[in-house]
Amino acid sequence: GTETISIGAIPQDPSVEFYTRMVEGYQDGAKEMGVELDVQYSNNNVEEETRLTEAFISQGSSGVIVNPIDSVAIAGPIQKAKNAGKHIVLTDVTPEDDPGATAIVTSDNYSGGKAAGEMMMEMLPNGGKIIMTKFKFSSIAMDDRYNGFQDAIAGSNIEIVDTIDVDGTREDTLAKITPMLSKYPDLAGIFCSQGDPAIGCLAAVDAANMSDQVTILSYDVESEVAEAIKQGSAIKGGVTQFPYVMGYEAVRQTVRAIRGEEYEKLIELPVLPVTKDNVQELIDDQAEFLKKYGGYDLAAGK
Amino acid sequence: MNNNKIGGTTLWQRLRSNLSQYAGVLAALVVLIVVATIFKPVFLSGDNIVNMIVNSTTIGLAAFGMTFVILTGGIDLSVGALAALTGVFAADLLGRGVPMGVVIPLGIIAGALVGMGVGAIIAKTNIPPFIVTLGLTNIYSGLAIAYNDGYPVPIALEDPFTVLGNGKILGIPTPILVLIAAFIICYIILNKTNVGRNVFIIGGNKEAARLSGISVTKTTMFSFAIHCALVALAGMILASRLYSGLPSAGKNMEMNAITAVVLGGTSMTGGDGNIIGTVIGVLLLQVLLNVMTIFSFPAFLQSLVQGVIVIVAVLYDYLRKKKI
Amino acid sequence: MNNNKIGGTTLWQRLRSNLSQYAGVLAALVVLIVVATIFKPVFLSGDNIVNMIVNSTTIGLAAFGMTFVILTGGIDLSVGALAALTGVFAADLLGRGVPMGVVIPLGIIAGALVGMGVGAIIAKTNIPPFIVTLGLTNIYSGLAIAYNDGYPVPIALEDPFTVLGNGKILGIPTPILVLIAAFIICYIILNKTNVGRNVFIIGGNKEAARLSGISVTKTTMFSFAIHCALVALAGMILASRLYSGLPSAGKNMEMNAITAVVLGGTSMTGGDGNIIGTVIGVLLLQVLLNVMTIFSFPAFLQSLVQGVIVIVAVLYDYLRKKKI
Amino acid sequence: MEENIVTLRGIGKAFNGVQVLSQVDLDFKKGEVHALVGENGAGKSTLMKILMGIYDRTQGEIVIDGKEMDETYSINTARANGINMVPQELALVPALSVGENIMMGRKKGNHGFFSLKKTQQEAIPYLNQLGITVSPEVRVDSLPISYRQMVSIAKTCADDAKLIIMDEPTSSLSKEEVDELMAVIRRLKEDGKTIIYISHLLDEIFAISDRITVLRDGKKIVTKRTEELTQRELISYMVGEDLLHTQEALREDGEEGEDILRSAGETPVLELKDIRRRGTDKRVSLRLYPGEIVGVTGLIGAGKTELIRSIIGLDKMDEGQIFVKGRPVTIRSPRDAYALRIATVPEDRKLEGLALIRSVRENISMTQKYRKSISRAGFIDKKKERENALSHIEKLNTKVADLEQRVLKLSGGNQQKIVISKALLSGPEILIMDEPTRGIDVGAKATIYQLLQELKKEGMAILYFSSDVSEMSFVGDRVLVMREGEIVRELPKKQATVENMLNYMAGGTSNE
Ligand SMILES: Nc1ncnc2c1ncn2[C@@H]1O[C@H](COP(=O)(O)OP(=O)(O)OP(=O)(O)O)[C@@H](O)[C@H]1O
Ligand SMILES: Nc1ncnc2c1ncn2[C@@H]1O[C@H](COP(=O)(O)OP(=O)(O)OP(=O)(O)O)[C@@H](O)[C@H]1O
Ligand SMILES: [Mg+2]
Ligand SMILES: [Mg+2]
Repeated sequence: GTETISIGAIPQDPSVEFYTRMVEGYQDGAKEMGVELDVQYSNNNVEEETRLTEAFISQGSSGVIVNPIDSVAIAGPIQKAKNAGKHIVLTDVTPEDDPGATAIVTSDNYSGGKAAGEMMMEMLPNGGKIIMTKFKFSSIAMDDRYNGFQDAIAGSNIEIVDTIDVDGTREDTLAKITPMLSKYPDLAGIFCSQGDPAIGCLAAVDAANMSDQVTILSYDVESEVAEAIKQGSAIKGGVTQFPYVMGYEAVRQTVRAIRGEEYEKLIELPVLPVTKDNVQELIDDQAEFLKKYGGYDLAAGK
Repeated sequence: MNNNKIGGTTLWQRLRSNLSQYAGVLAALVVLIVVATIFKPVFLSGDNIVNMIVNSTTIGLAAFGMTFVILTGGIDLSVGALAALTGVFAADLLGRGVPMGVVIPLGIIAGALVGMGVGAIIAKTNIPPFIVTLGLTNIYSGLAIAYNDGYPVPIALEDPFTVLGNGKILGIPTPILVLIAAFIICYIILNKTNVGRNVFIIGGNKEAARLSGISVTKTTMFSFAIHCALVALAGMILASRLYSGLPSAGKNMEMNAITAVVLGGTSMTGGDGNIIGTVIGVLLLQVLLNVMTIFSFPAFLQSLVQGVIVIVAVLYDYLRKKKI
Repeated sequence: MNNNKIGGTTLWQRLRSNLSQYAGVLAALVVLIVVATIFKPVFLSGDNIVNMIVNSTTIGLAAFGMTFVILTGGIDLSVGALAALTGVFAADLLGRGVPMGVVIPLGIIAGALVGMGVGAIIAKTNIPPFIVTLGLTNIYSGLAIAYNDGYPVPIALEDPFTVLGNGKILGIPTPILVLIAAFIICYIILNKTNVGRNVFIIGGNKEAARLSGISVTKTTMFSFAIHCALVALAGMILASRLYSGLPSAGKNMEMNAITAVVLGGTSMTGGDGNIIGTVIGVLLLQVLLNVMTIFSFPAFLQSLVQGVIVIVAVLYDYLRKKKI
Repeated sequence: MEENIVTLRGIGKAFNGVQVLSQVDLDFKKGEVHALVGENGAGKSTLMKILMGIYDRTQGEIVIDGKEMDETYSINTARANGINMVPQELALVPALSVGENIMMGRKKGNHGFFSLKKTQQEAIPYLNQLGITVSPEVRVDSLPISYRQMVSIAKTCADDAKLIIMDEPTSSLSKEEVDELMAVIRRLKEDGKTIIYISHLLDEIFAISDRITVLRDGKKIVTKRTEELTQRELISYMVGEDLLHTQEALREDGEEGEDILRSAGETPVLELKDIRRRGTDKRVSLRLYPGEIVGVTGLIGAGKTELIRSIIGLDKMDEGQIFVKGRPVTIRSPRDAYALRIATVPEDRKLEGLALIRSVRENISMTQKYRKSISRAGFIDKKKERENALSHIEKLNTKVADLEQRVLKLSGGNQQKIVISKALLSGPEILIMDEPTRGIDVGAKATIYQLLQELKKEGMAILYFSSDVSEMSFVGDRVLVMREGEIVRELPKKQATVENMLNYMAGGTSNE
């Protein structure tokens, strides 16, 4: 028979659900494709990303999947893989100027942001003041989200009165949104550019008894955000990426590339709006949800 | 007689000497408040003030505990990781149906036990506490991640446990009540009890303490036990406020707690300071954070200001000690 | 005769005592290597070995610098943030067209100057170094984020600067050459120059140093200057390897550097240790990381193991000192 | 030829407002051995640290080789002018080799480079000069204490000093080593070097010195050529007329009571039976009865402090038994000792007695035993605490501004009174005092002597450790002399004369 193929995957952070979901996708994908998979988290440490890439390569992996911490610094691992003649596939983050990854499986961040903006307009038909949280480290992917959102609400009477830098955690967001609620007593909404901060916003809004007044929209709908949407909290909705599908597809394209089969160089998964009406479907099955609302059939094997 | 010069001081004298002790921080606090209020009157709104206090709960509890630890001459850099671990632990128990009436005391007791262990290691071996606790950070984090394979452990929005962080009792937010209760307990322990006195003495001079029949090991264990119990409580409040036990929670908590303690005039070398100072330090820090946010300081500037504050606080402590 | 003097030593005796000094770590290293090779022969492949050494460059440089700092009795918790800041700074200069021949020395000099400042503060004020450098972490990070509004600063793939981290000279990866050069320089400074001996002397007995006319302030400044210069170099190598200056780079670098130094037998209280030990410590740490990766340890276990290693290393240091 | 290498004029020094040296005029001649003597705390070390540039003087002038030194005078100026010191505390770097330690302070003409081998080689002559057989390659921390002291001296010799200050250089040397050192000093003297020699051992002083200066309470009393002085005169200069009178008065008091002879049946309140500290082969036995003061004396390093440490459980005992009121007891820590009503006034009040940054009140009530006695359910009765503190402050005539003042700011004598109050408040039946009058003024000393008599009348048993023989001659009801870790002689009060004690302390065997 054929030699077993082994690949390595380097997701970012074991304590963030987005990545653990992605890892499930990697694992299921590897099972389907019949390859060996080794997963090592980079723990948000760019140096680790490079070290692990090299380690996988020297241990005989035929391909490496990385979820880049940074769209520029990923150049390092890509070069390493290229020099060793190995395939490298990226998930979620598109590199700044593509130095030659085998394939990229990502989300369309701009239209995701746009979808969130449109949802905000729908939820606040009369407009109003809103604030937006930003990740304190800047990147193209993040900018796409902000721009998509801003472009969508441009011309409406929704006004972004403040943008808040957060470190991506719930706590930091909670601490920073709380004074904002005093500063803008007539605040109508918050757009959170990440999932964890949305929970932080929810906590702040709840504590200030403003959940009837403030509409929170989240970019990313992980299980806790989904639960909050379902229960009718101040998080009224959001847009979701599909980390599970992303992971699955990444493995599939990697293996195809290794086997010399045809593969997709760029997969841009849609980012889809989620509201109370359809959130249960998302909770039940990401892939089904994607198929139903995004017309993307994972099982069909793109 | 009270007038007797050597005997007790009058209340007024004591108040004055107390105020002068905090002159620097209090002045900074007043200036901050005045400036903030002039430019953004919203700063002084009732809402904002209540919010500030609620937000200072977790840092406040950790800072109270840290006061004990620093008074003994120690330090703890693992606060955030322990808080996260406790949060995950509590959330998990709640998920298994254990009622909050059991979970909260259990969390606190677990914290105290961990603290006793840490205190014992530090007192027995003379390893620098900052390195022991730096190592512990990794261990706690590892355990917190392992607990639920890295997933946050959700707490149902309707679980009564969420009252701990988000609810009100008699119109007062629960965290504020917890903070006040913790303050009173810490104040009484440090100022009225025998064991509290030992904390100051071993921080002042371990050798003299030992020769006076005070057990340095037991007192260090006690301090760390109180500290870790408070950190555990802070971790649970955090979990309650965030509706989940998060392995990555508690970022920067130790840094903030240490800053508050040092701002409050407790000496890094131990033996000198008190919990009232820490309260002032926590308030100053919180007001500062609040003001920076209200004025929309960018992230980098907030980070910078915090770093400068820490260094200024220890420099101030150093200059003050030099004067003594 | 040498024989009847107390402690007269022959070369053989000296070698033996040197080896026995590292017996613990060397044994650990050998066991790790043997076990890894038996279960995963790939461990001993040329590629893997070269990778391991290349990967230890940044930690290694930081650990060499940290050896100076710890020998004086200090510590530096701001290593990662300073490395990140230097990386951003270097990438920015390169982007402005400054050639690498200027950028690299400039970065090193800037690091040295920063180090002199830090050393001066620490020596003059007696503020615990760990708290000064904890504060500096925030300041460096703030500056690194501010530099380019939080964006990473890209370095062109074809920029010759990328050779620093990724290239080869005469078939040997550049970082390995840099590491070896740095080791030789540090070894010479510490063992063959007066100022290097002063580092041991002030770490061993500040009073004696003063009595012998050795300036504690200058020596501390020198140690921190060397240290920060090496950290700056590490930051630039990191930037070169990542093709960008990243404000968030350098995570855990201080922790790893300290662990390596302590594993290498340098005493946390200063005055005792050496750079050869640090090399062994760096290797052990790197082999450990590599082995954990090869054996696919889950994330939580890796964090746990690192924490335990730190504590075991300092405990070992403590027990060793107790025996002396 | 009798030129002055150093002249000190009107030197004064105050620490935190406490004057510890005033108006000291002194000159040192080329090639002389100049002994500096005085009781503990007389200011010898402080004066020498001023000369060495370690402390800034508060008043006065330093003239070296006819050149007046300005305000910037520092260690480096001193060293550049050929002045060097073997400090009282060992100033060596433990992790470095002997050779490096010796050559540490040398001016280096090697363009900043350093060779370990060469350095160690260069140190050999200085080791040979002292006649010690230590390899220059071994680490200092692998040497016994006495060798470290020799290395410390060799280090100074290596530093090209014209004037060498030796502050109690023999305190941890054996008899033979002392003889060797004396030979070295003579050789240095022949080389034209000036030695300032500080020692409490009068025999040594008379054997080696050319001139002797006596300091008392920070003032210079006299400088005389050695041959113009007798031991008796020297002691009277050192101790002072006032104190001699007090002593005589006290001695007369004591003599009224005669030497108390204990009946065989009476139980000692404390008895040590053949106790042997871990790591030694010396055994110690003693008995202490209620209402008596037993003095224990011996040279510095005779093992007095170590004996106390074994009694209160700080050092482990390998053999022997302690009895309190006839019952065998095990004391593992000071806490156990307090429980048995044994209180200690430790030797070094700053390091072992006080938490300097805490208040007078807190220091007075430091012992756990006392605080437990005024606590209910763990809560301290603050009112009682304050009252008791006040009454003890009055009782010992302690001068403090108020109870909340930090003890840091108090003078040594007042600090010592606080340490004593602290011990007394624990309610002891046995009080162990280690050098309680070291470094305190005459007035405070008198208060302490008086207090001792009162305590004795109240029935307390006191073990009084001191290396100050002049006070020992009247404080103790009987005196035990220690040498090299053993009690070598018990002297009844009448025989406890200064000469007698000095004789046994230094190793003499016969009486008179
Ligand atoms: N750094 C200091 N701060 C405050 N007081 C000091 C300091 N050093 C010494 N003293 C005080 O100065 C006085 C003289 O001390 P010094 O050490 O000079 O005495 P000495 O004659 O050397 O005594 P000994 O024989 O015990 O060595 C003592 O009362 C001592 O307590
Ligand atoms: N730090 C030390 N390490 C090793 N040996 C020591 C140390 N300090 C003292 N010694 C030795 O221990 C022995 C007894 O010392 P101890 O302190 O009991 O003497 P002492 O009679 O109380 O003298 P002193 O008057 O100095 O207090 C001496 O031989 C001394 O050299
Ligand atoms: Mg002295
Ligand atoms: Mg003694």
